[in-house]
Amino acid sequence: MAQITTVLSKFYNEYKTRTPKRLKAIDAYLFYILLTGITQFIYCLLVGTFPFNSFLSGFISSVSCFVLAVCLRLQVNPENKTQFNGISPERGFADFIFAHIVLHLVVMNFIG
Amino acid sequence: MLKLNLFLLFLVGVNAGEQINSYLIYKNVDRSIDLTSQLVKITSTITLENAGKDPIKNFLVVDEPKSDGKVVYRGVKDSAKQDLNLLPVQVDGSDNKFHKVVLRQNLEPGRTATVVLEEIIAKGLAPYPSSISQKEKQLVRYFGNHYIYTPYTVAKQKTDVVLSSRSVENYTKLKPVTQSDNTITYGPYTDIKPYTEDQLVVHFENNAPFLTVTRLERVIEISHWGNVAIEEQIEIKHTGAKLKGPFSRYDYQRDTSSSHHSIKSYTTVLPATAHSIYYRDSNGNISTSSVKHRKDWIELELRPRFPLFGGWQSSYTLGYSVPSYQYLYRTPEGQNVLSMRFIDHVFDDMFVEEATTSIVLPVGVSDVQLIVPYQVEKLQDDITYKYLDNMGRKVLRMRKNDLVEQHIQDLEITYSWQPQLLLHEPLLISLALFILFVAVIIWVRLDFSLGVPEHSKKE
Amino acid sequence: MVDTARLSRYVSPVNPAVFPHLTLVLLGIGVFFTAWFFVYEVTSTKKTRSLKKELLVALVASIFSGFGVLFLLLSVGIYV
Amino acid sequence: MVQAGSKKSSVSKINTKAGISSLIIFVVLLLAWIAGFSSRLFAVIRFESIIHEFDPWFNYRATAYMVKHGFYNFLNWFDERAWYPLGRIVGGTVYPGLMLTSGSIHYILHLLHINVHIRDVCVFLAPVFSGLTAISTYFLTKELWSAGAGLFAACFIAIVPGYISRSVAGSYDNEGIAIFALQFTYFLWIKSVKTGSVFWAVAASLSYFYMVSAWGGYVFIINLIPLHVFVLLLMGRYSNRLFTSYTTFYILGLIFSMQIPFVGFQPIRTSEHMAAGGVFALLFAVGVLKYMQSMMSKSEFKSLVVFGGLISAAVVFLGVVLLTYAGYVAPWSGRFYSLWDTGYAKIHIPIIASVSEHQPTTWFSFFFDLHILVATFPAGLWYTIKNINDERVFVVLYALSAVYFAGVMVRLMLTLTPVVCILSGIAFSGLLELFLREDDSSRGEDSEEEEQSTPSKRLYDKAGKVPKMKHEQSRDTDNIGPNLRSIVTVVILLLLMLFAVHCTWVTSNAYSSPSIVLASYGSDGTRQILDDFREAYFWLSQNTADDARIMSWWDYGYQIAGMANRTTLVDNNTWNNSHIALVGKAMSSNESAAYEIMTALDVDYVLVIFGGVIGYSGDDINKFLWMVRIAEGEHPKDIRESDYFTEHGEFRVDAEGSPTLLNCLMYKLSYYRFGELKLDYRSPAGFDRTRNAVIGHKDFQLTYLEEAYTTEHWLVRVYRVKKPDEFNRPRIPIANRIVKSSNYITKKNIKRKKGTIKNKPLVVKGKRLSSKQ
Repeated sequence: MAQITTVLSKFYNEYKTRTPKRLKAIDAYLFYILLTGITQFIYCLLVGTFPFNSFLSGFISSVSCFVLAVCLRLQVNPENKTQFNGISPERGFADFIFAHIVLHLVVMNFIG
Repeated sequence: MLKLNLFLLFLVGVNAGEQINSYLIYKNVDRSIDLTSQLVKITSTITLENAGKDPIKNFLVVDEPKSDGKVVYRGVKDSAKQDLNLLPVQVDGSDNKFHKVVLRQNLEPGRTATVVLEEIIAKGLAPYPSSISQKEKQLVRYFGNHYIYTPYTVAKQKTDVVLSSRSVENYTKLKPVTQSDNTITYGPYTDIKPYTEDQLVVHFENNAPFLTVTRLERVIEISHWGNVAIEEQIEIKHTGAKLKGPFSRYDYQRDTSSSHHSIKSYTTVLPATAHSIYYRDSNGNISTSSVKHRKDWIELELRPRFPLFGGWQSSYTLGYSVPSYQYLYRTPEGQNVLSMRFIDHVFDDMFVEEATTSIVLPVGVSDVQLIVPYQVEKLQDDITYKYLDNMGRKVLRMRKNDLVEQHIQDLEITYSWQPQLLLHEPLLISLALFILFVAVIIWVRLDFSLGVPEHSKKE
Repeated sequence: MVDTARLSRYVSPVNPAVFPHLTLVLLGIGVFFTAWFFVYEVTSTKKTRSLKKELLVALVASIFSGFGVLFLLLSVGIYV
Repeated sequence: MVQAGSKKSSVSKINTKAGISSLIIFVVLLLAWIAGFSSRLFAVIRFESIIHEFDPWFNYRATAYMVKHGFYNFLNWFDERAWYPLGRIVGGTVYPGLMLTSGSIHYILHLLHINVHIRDVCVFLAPVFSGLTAISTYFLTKELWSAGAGLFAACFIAIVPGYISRSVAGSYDNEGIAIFALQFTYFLWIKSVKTGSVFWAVAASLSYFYMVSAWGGYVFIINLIPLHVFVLLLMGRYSNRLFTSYTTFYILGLIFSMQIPFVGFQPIRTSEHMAAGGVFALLFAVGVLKYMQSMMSKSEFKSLVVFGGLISAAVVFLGVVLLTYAGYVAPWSGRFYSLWDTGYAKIHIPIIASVSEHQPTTWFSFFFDLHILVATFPAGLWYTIKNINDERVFVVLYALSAVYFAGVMVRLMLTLTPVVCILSGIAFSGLLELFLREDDSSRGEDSEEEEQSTPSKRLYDKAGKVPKMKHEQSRDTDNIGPNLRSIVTVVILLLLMLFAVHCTWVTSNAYSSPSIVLASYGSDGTRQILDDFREAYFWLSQNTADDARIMSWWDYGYQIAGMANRTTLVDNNTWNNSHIALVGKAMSSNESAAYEIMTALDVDYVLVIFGGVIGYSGDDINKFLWMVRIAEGEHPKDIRESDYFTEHGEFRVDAEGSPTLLNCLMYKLSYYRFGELKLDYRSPAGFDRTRNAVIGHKDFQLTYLEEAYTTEHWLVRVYRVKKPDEFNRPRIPIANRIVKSSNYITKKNIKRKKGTIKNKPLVVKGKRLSSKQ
């Protein structure tokens, strides 16, 4: 157990030093989304899932925001540049916006 | 006094009232009642005689007040086979419906003239019994009048009733009467008072097709590329004795006799130049039809999907095209004239309960004038869009009830139209294509400025 | 009623018998120019492209194809 | 066109080459489209523009309804004319993609004032989409291998019978557009895996959405793509690209798919969709681990993995158990089970097994539908395995799973066909590349490939004309001799030609019959059209009351609704097994028992298909055992399959047939008065041409029904169910008494024999008819 705490603390330090600022902003956003998702889940556990589609759309929208943000983070990360051949950060961001537009149109429809 | 009378008569005539001229008598009437088809066709050859002292200009024909069926057509011809005009008029002191026939030449005192009155009555034959089984014969009853119903005195009258078969159940026997073959002859009767009625009943076998067109919608579409397209939507119904009990295909296949009350097929006559004929219904083509080219017309043998028994109905669409030169004319003033039948032949001895005819004019017509051969109900004009229309085409619509073969007459439409408008459609297509090309040009140009981030990456 | 005997009959400005041939010829030319247009669009670069030529080819292509399509419709029996 | 291209050659050679090659690609794809389109038109040319078969009739009817009443009314459409007395909520029980597609095409055309009837839009939808399928197959193959292979694949898919079978003009069914959606989704998926772009993943999920809206086969996608991801993970081919594309695709696809009312919450509730979710979670876990790995040293990482792995495994396990226990996750559906166990349906769900397209595929039909592609696609598979990369893993998995499913069910041959075309395209392209490489060394390889594929493409457009290949000019620089080279090329060309001929032959002979219009050929080659189905349906539509209820076996439900516009009891939707079983029971019971069922269900008319006069084998007597089986499944007390066999276990309709069979309603309705009919001089009266037997029970009368209509060739027979006051006295009781050995009818006849002369039904029928008009 102790090993794990040391590992985690080391990880935290690494993160602090090595991650660019831009990515940190995304991480903050990710954290926020995660919290929203968890809140929704807890709410549904406590209150019930009655308008199931509303709950689903809310929950899935936060999950997909999370996913998309992670994708954006991966694409923006300069370390992954070799993997994402032909996708500049700007392109990544444009894709991100596009995906969000599509997503929220559908969520709007689904939330009823 | 007489002059005054005449003057009064004139006045009354103007005020839509007529008087019956008692000096006019029917010297001789030869009536022939044709009951061979589903329609009752009464042809009366009337010899008029002027027993008075003044020339007679016209005479009156009257509707029989209590007769079965409906007079759907009435025409009068004189001895030279010229049509005489019929005008509905009213007679003071009588509820009957009168029609005034104006003679071509005045009938001088003491002279005689011969006219032929033709009346066609629909639904005048009632199936009796009203429903029969598949194997039985169809019997019908005709209720008529032994005498001609007229406001004038008839000196002598003879009536021939022509039946479709020899088997007659019974008929009224007002002497003198003889039956030979399929004809029953009544009369001669003499000196019959005006408005005499005496019921004539004939109950006989009639296996003629009792087929009624309950609805006919005819659309005529003009294209100045040289074509007139005609489409008719037809609903037909067997209005004879209803089928009682089961229909047996086995019995139907074994019964090969031609005179059966069911209707297997009928013949429609189309113009000789008709082409691209189609015959279909809501479920697609009806594959059972054959086209025969005659010299002056095309005979189309139409078989409904199923044989029609009493009370059964069917519907179909028949369409064809004819080249424009047969029906479309140009006046020297540059106007176009379409001369086309209001309705066309559906089958022999047809009876159409309701017909609507629409004429789709080309794009951009003006000064439309319509001349109809008989009274029709004019419906609201419409606008329709056919292929490649952006402006819409004017549609003239009209309706008439109760039509028979005698109503197959031309109507005429005169309109002005600019020949340049022919180029309208191709230019429309060209424009659309050109817009497409321009869009491509713009797209190709835009492509470089669109995705700066992605492109800078790609290079 | 107009006396039809004194009127001239209306015939199509183009004989219906030649519709199919016209279709073939016009559409053939139209397709040729269309192909030319697209090949030009694909092959030319930003520098070598001239708007005038593009528009001209497009115009010719669209006019020929437009009339070709019209006669195609006419020859298959859709009288517009 | 080539002139136009070469004109610019002085300006820039590369551009010219690109121009020519893109022109060639364009022309080939266009030709593939045209060839595919026109080879699907056999039915229209031979017959007419008409909707085929059974299911398309429903789709057509629904589309027509949508066009008439608008999309929202369509979604809320409660069809009271189906499944009487239950009705059917159509909007919630269909995949609306097909109707939407043709409805919007119709809408656009009408906006442009091109007044096409919706029927024609529906008829030509599948052929048009086959062109789109060819194009998306081209793109997919291009991503997987090369443009040349793509052209081959596009040409193959355009004319391969396995796909044509579901997409001839008039076959207006979900599969027609779904295969396009399938191929297009796969193309976008491959594209997104290759680039890792969110944009392509979103596009893939949109295309997946279209697929979900179009066909139930979307389950194939949502299992195959996770499988691909999973296998890539197992192969250690995880990449961030994979992560972005799959996670985006999955989460968007999930929420999209739930927009379809018919699918609803199934994607999170049924087991079929669970694999995708699992892979999603797994990918996340792997992603997190990889991320951490990048941050830490190996030993630290290991301990974390062990710890995290244990915890997550426990959580997942508990979660699944809990969910299943609580009933959130539904077990697999019956149809799905039958995919794994071919015997399952036969035992448990006769209604699924009764459909011929759910039968296991025979080897013959593999060959019949795919011809030489069957032989060449393993070669393509081998090529891809040899040069494996991320996206080729996908096509390998696609091929393997599709082969399995196609083996299980004839219907799923359809999903196999595209991948076979792709792999065969790869195989042919590989072969030709090998044997034609050196013929023109001045050219680049890419354009050369396309050059080669073009003539061969032309070849199967016009099978008779074999263009001379350039192989004769090839120089002897390779290790393959010129003779061998030319021989191989000629053989390949011959094979392709054979394939084209076979495709055309199969299409024209096997797949181009509308099945509601039959054609028979006389000895002198004249064609006679048997239009009995439409005759009967049109009779029903014209001469029965508007609300008349018609009982028939479910095969004809959609056709009756579509063509006759009358209420049916059961139809091809087959969602309610017990209702179908009730109809089956009525058909297999004797007349009086059937009458009770029919009055309970308010049946006015009964429609049976009888092929005995013309020798039509798909009639109701041949399907009868399925009715018995389905009825037995629900009513084992009343109906027993063994009763309908002879002592020797045979199903016969002649004099030796079992008495239960010879007295059941279906038998009577099929053979009513058939015993009197002599078809020709050689055979005795009552000779059934379909079963080649003289029927066993000839002179019988119907007590509770009367013949209302029989079509010209006796193919469709419609009977009217009498009202209770009409059948008191059978018309000819003597005949009944003589023939029937079973006791109950005879008793009834004796009891009610008095006063049989007058015909009471007269009055009632007259009333009915007159009130209708």
